[in-house]
Amino acid sequence: MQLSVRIAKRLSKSFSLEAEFDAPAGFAMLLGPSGAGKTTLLNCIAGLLRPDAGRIALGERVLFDSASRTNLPVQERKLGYLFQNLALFPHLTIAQNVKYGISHLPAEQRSERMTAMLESFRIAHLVDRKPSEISGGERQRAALARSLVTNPTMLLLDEPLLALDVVTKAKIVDDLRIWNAEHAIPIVYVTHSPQEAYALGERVVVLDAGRVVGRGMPNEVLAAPRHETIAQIVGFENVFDVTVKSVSESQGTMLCQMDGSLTEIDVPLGHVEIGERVRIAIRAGDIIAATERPQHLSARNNFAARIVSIRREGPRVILLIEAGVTFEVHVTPRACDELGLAEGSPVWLVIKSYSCHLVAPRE
Amino acid sequence: MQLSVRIAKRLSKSFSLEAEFDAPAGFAMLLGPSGAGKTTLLNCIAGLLRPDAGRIALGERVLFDSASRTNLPVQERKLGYLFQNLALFPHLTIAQNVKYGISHLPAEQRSERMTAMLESFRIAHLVDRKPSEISGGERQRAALARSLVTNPTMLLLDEPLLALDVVTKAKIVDDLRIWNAEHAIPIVYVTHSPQEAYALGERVVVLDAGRVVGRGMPNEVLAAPRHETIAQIVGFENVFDVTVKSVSESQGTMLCQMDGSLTEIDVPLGHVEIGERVRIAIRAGDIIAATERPQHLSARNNFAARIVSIRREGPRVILLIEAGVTFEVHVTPRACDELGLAEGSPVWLVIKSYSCHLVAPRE
Amino acid sequence: MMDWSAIFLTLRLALVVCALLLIIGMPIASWLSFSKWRYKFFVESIVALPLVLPPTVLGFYVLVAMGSQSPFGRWYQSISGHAMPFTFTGLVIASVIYSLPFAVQPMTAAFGQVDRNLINASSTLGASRLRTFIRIVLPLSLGGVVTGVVLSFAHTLGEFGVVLMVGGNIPGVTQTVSIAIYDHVQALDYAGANHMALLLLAFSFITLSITYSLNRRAGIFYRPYRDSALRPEVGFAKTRRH
Amino acid sequence: MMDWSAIFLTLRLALVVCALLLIIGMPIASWLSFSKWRYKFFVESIVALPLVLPPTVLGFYVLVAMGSQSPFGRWYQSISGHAMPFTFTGLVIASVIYSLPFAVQPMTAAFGQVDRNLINASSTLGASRLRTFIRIVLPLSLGGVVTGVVLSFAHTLGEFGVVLMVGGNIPGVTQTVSIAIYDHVQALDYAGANHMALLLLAFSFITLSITYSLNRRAGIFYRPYRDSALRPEVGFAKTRRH
Amino acid sequence: QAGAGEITIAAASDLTFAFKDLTARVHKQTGNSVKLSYGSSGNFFSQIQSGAPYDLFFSADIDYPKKLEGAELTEPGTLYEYATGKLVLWVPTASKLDLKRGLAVLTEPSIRKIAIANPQHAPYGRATVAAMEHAGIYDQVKQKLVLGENISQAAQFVESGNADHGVLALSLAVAPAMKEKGRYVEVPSEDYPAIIQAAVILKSSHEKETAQAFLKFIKTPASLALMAQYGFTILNQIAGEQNHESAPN
Ligand SMILES: Nc1ncnc2c1ncn2[C@@H]1O[C@H](COP(=O)(O)OP(=O)(O)OP(=O)(O)O)[C@@H](O)[C@H]1O
Ligand SMILES: Nc1ncnc2c1ncn2[C@@H]1O[C@H](COP(=O)(O)OP(=O)(O)OP(=O)(O)O)[C@@H](O)[C@H]1O
Ligand SMILES: [Mg+2]
Ligand SMILES: [Mg+2]
Repeated sequence: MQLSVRIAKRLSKSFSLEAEFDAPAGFAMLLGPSGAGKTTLLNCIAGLLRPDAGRIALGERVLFDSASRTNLPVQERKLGYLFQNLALFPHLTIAQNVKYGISHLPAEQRSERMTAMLESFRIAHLVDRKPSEISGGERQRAALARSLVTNPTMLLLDEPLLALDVVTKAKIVDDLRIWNAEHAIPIVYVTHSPQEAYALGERVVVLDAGRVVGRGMPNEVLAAPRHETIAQIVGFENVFDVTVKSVSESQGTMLCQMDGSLTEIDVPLGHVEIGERVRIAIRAGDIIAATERPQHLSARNNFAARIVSIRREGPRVILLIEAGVTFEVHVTPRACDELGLAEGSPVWLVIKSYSCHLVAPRE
Repeated sequence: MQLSVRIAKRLSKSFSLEAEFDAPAGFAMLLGPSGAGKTTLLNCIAGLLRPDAGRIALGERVLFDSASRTNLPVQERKLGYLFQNLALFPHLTIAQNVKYGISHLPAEQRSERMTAMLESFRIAHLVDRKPSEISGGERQRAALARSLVTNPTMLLLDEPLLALDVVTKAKIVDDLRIWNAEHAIPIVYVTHSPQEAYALGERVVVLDAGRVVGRGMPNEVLAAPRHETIAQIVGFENVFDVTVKSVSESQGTMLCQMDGSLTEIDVPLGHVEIGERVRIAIRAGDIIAATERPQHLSARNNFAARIVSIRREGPRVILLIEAGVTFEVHVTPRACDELGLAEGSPVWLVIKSYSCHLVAPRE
Repeated sequence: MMDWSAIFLTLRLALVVCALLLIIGMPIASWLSFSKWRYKFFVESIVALPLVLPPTVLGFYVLVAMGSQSPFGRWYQSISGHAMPFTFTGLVIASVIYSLPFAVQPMTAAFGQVDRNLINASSTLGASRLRTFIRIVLPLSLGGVVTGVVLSFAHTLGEFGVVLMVGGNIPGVTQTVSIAIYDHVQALDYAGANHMALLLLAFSFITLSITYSLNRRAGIFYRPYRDSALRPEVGFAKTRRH
Repeated sequence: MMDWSAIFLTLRLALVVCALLLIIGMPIASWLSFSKWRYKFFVESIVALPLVLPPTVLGFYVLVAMGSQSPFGRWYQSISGHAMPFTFTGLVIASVIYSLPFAVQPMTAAFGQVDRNLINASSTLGASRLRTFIRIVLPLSLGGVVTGVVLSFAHTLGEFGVVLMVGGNIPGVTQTVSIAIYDHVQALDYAGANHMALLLLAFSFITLSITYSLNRRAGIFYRPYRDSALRPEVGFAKTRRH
Repeated sequence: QAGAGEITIAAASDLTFAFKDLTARVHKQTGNSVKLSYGSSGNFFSQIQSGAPYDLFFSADIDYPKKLEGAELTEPGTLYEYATGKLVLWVPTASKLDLKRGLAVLTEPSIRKIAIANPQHAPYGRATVAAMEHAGIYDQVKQKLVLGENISQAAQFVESGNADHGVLALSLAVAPAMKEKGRYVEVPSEDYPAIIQAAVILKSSHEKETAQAFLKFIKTPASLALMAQYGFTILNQIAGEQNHESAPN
């Protein structure tokens, strides 16, 4: 059963959504910066917002089609929707909230299912509380339980693990994976976290300013981002604009000059002409810092540079290093100590061409 | 100006809060699993909940003291509070929301401050929208702006960067750091993310089940966790119960048998007797996997083991490896390829004694 | 001299009218709250009209509309065998018309305040519009609904002008307490009037007190943070300072 | 025969009473909503009492209480130089008492529905209780407040029994429209009664229509998701299916 | 035809006292029971037009029954003038006014409020205004008038001390509630048109015989005496009496 979405919806003068993607059974991770239109997209799929045009179908079932003027009411779409703002019923207990969507089942079965769900989310002891009497993360889990318990034909989760600590999050990610194995339905899962996208995602859709800017397997889309937004989402800390100076087809690289400096950098070949400007993204962890000029290295890019600042953040050290432009570089605390790095001290930066990813700029 | 808190508050039969900590000007990061009592603690400090007993003071100002029966009304505590549920005024525009707390200023100054704040949070274009007309992350930022704009004498932030993408988050973390440099006030900052704790925290308070279980500098508290909760928060993926078999004072280690298996492991010396049970935590990234029996290594613990599962998650590969007990081990994709690791294949695990952290178990 | 038949009649009338108003008023109120029809204000105004007419005048018009000189009155008489005015049924209909706005207005206001997010959530959970109304909208606006019921109950209890006109003050059939008291006053029998008025007052006061204190304890109305630990210190409440 | 003085008098009365009820009713309602006093239900019941008394009976008691035989009446006469009944002031006081519950009840219900989180947020932003009330509680419960005002305005417009008792039907001073119409009906001058009633109806209808349609357009009441893009499709509204 | 009958009488409010007594006697003597519905005659008129289930209508004036007769809603030939109303000038006991001056006393500046019935529709009100005009004081006292919906309400206004004077019906002035509280003087009946009160049996009545019996009963001398006790006397009787008594004047 596959969800296929192709819709257009104008929300305001400054924002309109135009999205197209398919999601077979399994997790489709929806990523994108704040305000990209993720919630709007889910609302359209759920039937809470009526698209201006397009078509939404789940397998054979057409949920919405502007051509045939079909618009299935929300109630009949049989979906689970975890709202970004949860929308727990404030006057009902957690138990009543969770059981709300399965009122057609016999009472016993209802309680069983509810308890199983809540236990797996570790909030079974809160069944008799009202939503205002539990903590933020507990509410999050209650809302998730409420949307899963109905055995929907499609699941829409808007940042379901938002307010949770690492442990609970990991536990629920596991639960969701198991749940999905049992229920082969499409799950559209909004998240800001590339970790979650990797952990759960069979496919990824990246939205930016209402447009789909990336779509495919997590590794394809996220590991080698072709769009600046994606690069930023997955934490490519260094994004630069460069101008193509020369192209070496044989090497598969091109030499580019970085905007605002004389520094030149070798990057993988792209479909661009000499003189065109492109944008490149480099992971801070992919840049090597050395205290002496590196020799006999395959890496093409070597820059003499100077350390601007050093900040330790837990298990890593964040260096800001100036080499015409400013690079963010991450090293381990041990490396930092062993190399005796200090603010103001000179270093060499080593960057492999293939660590530089060409990305399409945001508009 | 230092915030000092020492309070007790019973919320229900099953939950009570007893917390004590000091927070000088700067960020005090409040961590803890969902339901630990973080929001409850903030509510007590803000004056929205009246503690059963204790004392809360900000510098010379006593905000609450059960002994002298002092209880400053919320309005006079002059604090900024970002609520976990935001609590934006739904009938006011974003501009009106943000200006709400600075009505005493002249109109011009009010607009200036608001605009500056919103611009720095990249939501200046939304000033005239109502909270229901903007996205979740935009709401989050608007609420943050509202709590900062009043120049409070103390700031309480309940998961302020929750619904934000990595880039916006990084930008706001920077803004907060700059803001704090200008306003030397205590900021109590609730987060689930050890990254944020490292990035911002000058000190960390870890709460679990209503009790403070860790307190100090981020590196002290988080890097070498002394409590299971902390280990889990910062992502010590491996937590085991072990029984002390023998103690070697000279080596500074003790040999322990892992529960439910015959595997023995060498861990750093603790204040425990032979035969006692302790709990140890090991980061998945600190465990080395090798395809041949490692020789000439300082690491004391070498286990013959077998790979149970391999899962690639972005820039890392997660191995579950069985050696009497199951270890989670993280390696780089390249290492995985080079070693030719496959499900079912035998490996050796290498663990340094000092990678094993003794932690106090959760009750 | 206690006129028990008048008291029971009044109670019966108020209860029947109240029940009918719940049945008629809730659909109207929810339509008024949720409809997006352009000319809704027209219906809103019509529903509110009985408010502004003096009760006796309204009663007069109702009397004429129901009476044997009107087509409706003749039709009713032909199928039921008797005229509608001066019967309990007539009283009920007149009172329902008269009290309708008192039931509908608070309900409409309350329904309009219910968070659309929750209604959306209910729909995604497969609930029909009726179920959503009963399980979500109604409990969350119970304050307004109860206000509507209390106002219309009380309004019918104390109703005078319309009942006088349509009922004809026939003891045991259409003579309600308020009219009985009025008769006493007209007869300058102040003692008798006081007597009945006090009884009515005491009865009403006890009913109201029980309703309100029960509500306080059992929390019939949903209130945000009703018995949450956050309640005691809410900023709006007076904070003691010793 | 159009009795303009009665119409203006009635309007003036309704407006004055309405304004007074806003001033008196809002504090009472907000106290009733936010107080945590144990015996609050007692006050709630007392406020609701005028509801259940027949207006003429209430009017009679007010008449006695204001009259020169009562201490209050004598006191008023000694400071004002004239007796209170049969004056505009007397009418106003009687109508305020009579309409008080119609103003207070919807307001109390609406205030009680306001999310405590928002009140807390306002307090942490340094707002006094008054400011919180004016800027947060009031706008968020405007539906209820407007209902209270409309109900009490309309109730006063159509008020009959109390005014009849206390007013003495003095043209230009205490003769309101409802009493003027009643007099026409009593005098069997149905044409005159119809005339005035129609005028009153038309006037009320136009006023109400303007109020409601303005409100619809300008959104005087706050409604969750009022003009948000989510509004058009909300689950509760009928979803067309072609 | 003893026992079985039960009738409902629509009676003008001022009959309250008299009919309580009278109907008790009817019940005792004939076994018929009487349900009494008091109210304003104007209301009864509208209600009877709309088919109200009354058997007998005791109006406070003769116009309403006449109009009903014209509309053929009454049993022909049953119209009966049962009494003639009399106006009195009433003051509370404490008042020092000299009632002997008649209506003229109302021009005294110390008098602020005078309660009368509404002349627009109440028979007593019309009579009062006529009497005042006859005394030539109407324009002077016009501003002091407060109008009761009916004569009974005018009585309440004076009784409660809110009006200084009242022009009331004799039947009210002799009522126990008013008797002890004030003094009164009759307004000469030639000063105003006679207030003839009439009763009629309605065509829609199902108990016409019982109603006839009641009318018959009320015409008996004992009943007439009783009515007189309550301030209701029949015109020619009054005329006769007055002729005797006022002869010396
Ligand atoms: N009701 C509305 N009317 C007009 N514009 C709106 C409305 N709701 C949202 N928007 C705008 O549409 C855009 C997309 O909003 P949406 O809620 O879909 O974003 P999102 O991707 O879910 O963001 P987030 O991650 O912050 O939740 C935003 O720019 C927002 O300001
Ligand atoms: N009003 C209440 N009445 C009773 N218990 C409550 C109430 N509110 C919260 N609790 C309980 O108190 C505990 C602490 O809640 P709190 O909201 O402080 O947690 P938290 O640390 O903020 O969690 P989270 O990270 O999920 O927001 C939870 O177990 C919760 O269930
Ligand atoms: Mg969103
Ligand atoms: Mg919390």
